[in-house]
Amino acid sequence: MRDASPAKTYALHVGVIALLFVLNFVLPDYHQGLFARIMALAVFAMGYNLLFGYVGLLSLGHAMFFSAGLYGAGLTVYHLGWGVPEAFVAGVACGALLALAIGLLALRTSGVAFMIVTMMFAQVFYLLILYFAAWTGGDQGLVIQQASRVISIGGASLDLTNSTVRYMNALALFSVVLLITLAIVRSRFGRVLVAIRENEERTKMLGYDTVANKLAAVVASGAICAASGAAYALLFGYVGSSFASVQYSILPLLWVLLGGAATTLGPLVGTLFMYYVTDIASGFTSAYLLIVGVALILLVLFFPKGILGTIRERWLGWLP
Amino acid sequence: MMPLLTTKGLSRHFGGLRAVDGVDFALMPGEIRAIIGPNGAGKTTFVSLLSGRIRPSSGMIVFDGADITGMPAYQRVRLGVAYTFQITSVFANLTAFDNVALPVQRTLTDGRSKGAVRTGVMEALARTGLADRAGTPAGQLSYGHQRLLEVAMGLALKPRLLILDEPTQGLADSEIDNFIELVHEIAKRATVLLIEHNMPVVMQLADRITVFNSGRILAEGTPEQIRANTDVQDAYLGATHG
Amino acid sequence: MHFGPHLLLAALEGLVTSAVLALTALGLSLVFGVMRVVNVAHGEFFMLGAVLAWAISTAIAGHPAIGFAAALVIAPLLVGLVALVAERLVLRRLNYNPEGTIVATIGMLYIIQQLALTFYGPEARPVEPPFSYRILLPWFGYSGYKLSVVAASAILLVITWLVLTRTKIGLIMRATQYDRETAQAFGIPVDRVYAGVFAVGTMLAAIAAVLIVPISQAHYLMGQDPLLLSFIVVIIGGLGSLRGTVVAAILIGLSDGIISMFFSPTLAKIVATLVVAMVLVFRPQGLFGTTPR
Amino acid sequence: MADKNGFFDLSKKELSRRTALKGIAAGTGLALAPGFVRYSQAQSSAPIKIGFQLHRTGIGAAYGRWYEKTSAAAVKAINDAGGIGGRKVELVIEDDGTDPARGAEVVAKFAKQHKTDIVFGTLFSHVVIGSAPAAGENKIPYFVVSEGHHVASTKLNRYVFQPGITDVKSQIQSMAPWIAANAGKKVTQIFPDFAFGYDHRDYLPPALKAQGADVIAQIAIPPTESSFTKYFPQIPAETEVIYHVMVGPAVLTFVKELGEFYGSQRPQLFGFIDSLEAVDINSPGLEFLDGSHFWEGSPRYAQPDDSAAQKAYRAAVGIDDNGAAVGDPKDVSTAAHMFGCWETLYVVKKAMEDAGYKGPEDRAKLVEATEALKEFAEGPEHPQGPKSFNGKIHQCFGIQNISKVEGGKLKVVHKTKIEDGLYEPEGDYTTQAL
Repeated sequence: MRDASPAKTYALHVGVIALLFVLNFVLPDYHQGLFARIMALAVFAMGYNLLFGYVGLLSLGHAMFFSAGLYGAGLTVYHLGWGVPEAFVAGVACGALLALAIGLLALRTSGVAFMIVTMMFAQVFYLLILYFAAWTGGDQGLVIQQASRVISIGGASLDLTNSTVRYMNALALFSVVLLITLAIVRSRFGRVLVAIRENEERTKMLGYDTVANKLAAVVASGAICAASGAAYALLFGYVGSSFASVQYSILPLLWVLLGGAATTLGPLVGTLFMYYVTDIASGFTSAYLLIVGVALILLVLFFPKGILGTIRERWLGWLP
Repeated sequence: MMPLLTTKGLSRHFGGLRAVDGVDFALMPGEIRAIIGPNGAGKTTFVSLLSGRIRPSSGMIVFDGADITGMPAYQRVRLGVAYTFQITSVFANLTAFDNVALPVQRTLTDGRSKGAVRTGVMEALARTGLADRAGTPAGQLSYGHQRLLEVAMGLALKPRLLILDEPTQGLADSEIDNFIELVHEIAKRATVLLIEHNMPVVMQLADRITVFNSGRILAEGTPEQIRANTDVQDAYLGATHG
Repeated sequence: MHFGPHLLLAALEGLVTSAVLALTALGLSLVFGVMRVVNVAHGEFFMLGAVLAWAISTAIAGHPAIGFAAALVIAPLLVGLVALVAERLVLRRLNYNPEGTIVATIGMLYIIQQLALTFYGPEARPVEPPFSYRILLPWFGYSGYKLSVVAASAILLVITWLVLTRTKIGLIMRATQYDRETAQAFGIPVDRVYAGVFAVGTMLAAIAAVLIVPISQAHYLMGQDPLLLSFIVVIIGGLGSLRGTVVAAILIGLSDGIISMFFSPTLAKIVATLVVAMVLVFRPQGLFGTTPR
Repeated sequence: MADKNGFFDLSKKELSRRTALKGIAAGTGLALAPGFVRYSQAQSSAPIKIGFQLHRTGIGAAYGRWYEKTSAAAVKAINDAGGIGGRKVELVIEDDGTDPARGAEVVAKFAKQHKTDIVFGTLFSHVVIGSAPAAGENKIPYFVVSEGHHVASTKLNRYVFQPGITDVKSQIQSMAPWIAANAGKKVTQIFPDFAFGYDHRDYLPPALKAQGADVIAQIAIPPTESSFTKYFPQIPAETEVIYHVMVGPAVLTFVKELGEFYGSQRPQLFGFIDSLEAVDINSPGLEFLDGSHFWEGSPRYAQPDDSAAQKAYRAAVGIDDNGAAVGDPKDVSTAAHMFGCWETLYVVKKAMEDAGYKGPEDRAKLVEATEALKEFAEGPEHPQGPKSFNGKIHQCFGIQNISKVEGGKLKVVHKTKIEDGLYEPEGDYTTQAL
């Protein structure tokens, strides 16, 4: 039940953030870097989860929101020489605006048609990046020089290429988005979103404008995914069209399903799991895709609700 | 007194089938109205038109003096037209509490404190006798309780017109008695329009009865008038035995 | 080149694309229509068909036509067999849950792709066409084999249509598609229907792949494009509508060819994709689907 | 990102981080996982570790397989001759999946986990560009064998080098005189609609213009295309030469369809062998190419005038006179590019020995030593031919081959001079801080 254990819920989330904070000092160098990447991408997964997990809208086009953030931030730095904070805001704004436009169109459909429509809009976005290669660098992409990736506030400056600064920035973004997600999920808005997922017709008959609520969710989801993309560009210094390809629309779906759809921490768990399975498997064999494939099938057979979803179902019913 | 709801020439065709065919209908505030009629008479289609789930082919619906014919369903709900489904459609995976919280939070205009939602929800659950089931997922409630939850959700909308589509279907006799009491209770604050097959329930509850047949209104009157109406008897006998 | 011949050429090319697309999409449509399973690995079964066609046709000496004919029979059967195993081991255990099967078929996609890379290799390999007759038109030459692909695809589509509409098997499939529970109640072995549909669906993709492989080589990453295009065709055509699938395939194949006459190719793809997306937005049930009510 | 206050300014805390590391890492269960093995400081006798970023999967896998074979052969040859500065060389391989994001992760993994001395390898431009920031941030020299113009454009950073293969801008420029003089003056270009194609789109027209020839049409084809016939009507009728550079698995289709379209009455054809790397030139459908010309970095087929060094190189890598794997004539190599791996590893050897390289602390010295290189003489270490190296733009320039398809083989008919491919530097990496 919703209000049974707010203290426990908040303690868990703050605990996870604290653990990630401590990990910065504990993890070996390589894993520190990998975790920064994973946290940045887990934000992408969280944005996806908001729409897929809570509203039940399966999009196959979220790469466009991620790359809207990626290019929104990357190109303003590259071509206009903007600073990091402005560029980040520009990235998020691009994602939110794109999501608003796509939402208005795509929400006229539902189910499989929604999947395909979002996939096709994402494909258009991808092709546009290639078409405007003169500005975007096309498939080769662009490098954001280290000198451009410094935040200066007053006298202090933060060099995003420094591994600890990068980690902490990724963690800050991750924490903010995690807490926002948690707040949304526990809010009245979150309850309506879940109701739409469970039975949209019924929700309408309770007096809710479900289309407006879904649109709000699409925009929130798009903005969060764009935040992830913007952070990725600024933290790791590369923008390229491969991030807009259909593969990057499938990845967040995969991470969310693995971690557990409609769980706040599932996206992190799923991203972490997938990254480490790939990383470890590739250390043993060049055929690591095989291991990833088998792992996916075993997971879905034995943990159909994802890792956290299954844990919630079997043991910890209070997990948000 | 001005009617709460009127329809003029309301029609809905599905292909060649005239499910609702030129219905003129009026409902006075505070009354309990039952709609009866043989299967396929167009009762559910008619109330679906009223609630906005289906768009009319032609005709007009006026609620409280305003034309709501083209208004989307959710806005009608906000005006006070609540609809409970014939087939139970509570949110099975949500708790009874959350099911009721959805309508409660929407009608709350005062403050944003959680306490207000909680109070409203528990009140609605208490009125339907489900207070002790608040934490149970709706899908795990017994069928009768799910029907009651459905009513609780309708109540929580604080409707001015509550449309109940076969509310007693599948209820045990003891539950039906409670239900009749509940509807009387509701009627103190709202107008009730119910589709019902169970004639004893209709006779006990309804102030007036409207009889549908083949998409049209066949007769309308008090329970006594309807009981005495030969057309109604023919229609029922013809439809059920023919 | 003048407009007329250019248009003719674009149309011919479009027809070949359509022919292969129609078969592949039909397979996807059957699986989705009857089983409600989104088979993300559909493109990989297509690829498997092409790779097997290469293996079979190179293993058989003699005139290329013999090897090709063998491939046309054996490759789809092997693919169907693989699909049957996958259906039994994975999809059935998931009880065809829509989300679960998406993840599972993504897993299959990785597995099939990796196995192809390991055992077949990263190279693109050609299969010799059964015959190489070049049709000489006044303005340009055209591959006779390509036209035969269109014919073969048309014949296969007609056969599928006959099976679906005129036979008991078709009736059973349609009944299962319409309502799984009721079909079960009427004694239809739904399990076996599902297994059969999944196998046949992938076999259609495999046949399409064998037909195309003498034109465009077998490669372990060749499955992605047909997958995306098939999805689009299935949705545009309207779910479960054979006629819609074929018409949509022709529409998409032809438009792909003809739009490229007027725009730069990448822009053409952008325009074509947007148009199709807009059709879906404003007619979500597809061109031939009906609104469920 | 949202929180920009001093709280997260931990850049100065590196020291405490390391202390914490030593204290905690050993004690945690994490230390058991394979990735978490602690490496001790390299001793002088320990092998030099070269992180090999490889296209094992993804679209570049056909190239990757031969890059691996060539590099293994070069490392064996180097080790047999005593290694680098007396230390053995060891390749540590990670797959980049031909994906820029994974590429960057792999570079970080080499730098931080495998603790390799340098990173080496990879072909596809987007992977190189995507990985370059990681190399710069980790201050680890990154030697690529990509042939892209990205390194020489000076848009990457000081840690990225391409000393083993000529960049594409130079290649194109040095083809122009021969095309104008021998093939024809009216050229139609067909190229993929992405970066690799844009190099050809942008650099060929001025180069031809300088030779009195013209590009009369440019046809860009989307990378996802698998059928090409519909584009051929755009080729102007007066075309004398079709200049084609297609890459990816669809190239065979491209050539076959061009053949079906034109039959025997075709314009001259000039192509970059990139189209047909790892593909047997005698594959069904390619008969059409007979008599046409190709650019080759290093010739696929053994030539009558091959140097002893070239012969030794071919034997070491294990390719026969037809450029296929010894013992498997169907397994055709990527000969025109993979020599770059061999030569790059020898450049690394030379630079490390010049720098007196001891370990990762000498990486900056290695960068400077590499930048100081000027010329590579033809020989066992540079079997493809002599090269000059521009330390300011980190790019080498070598001779190019133009080969004619004759009787199912590629016969070299022209070798360019190094000077043909030189151009004005677009920048200077040496001004960047190390």
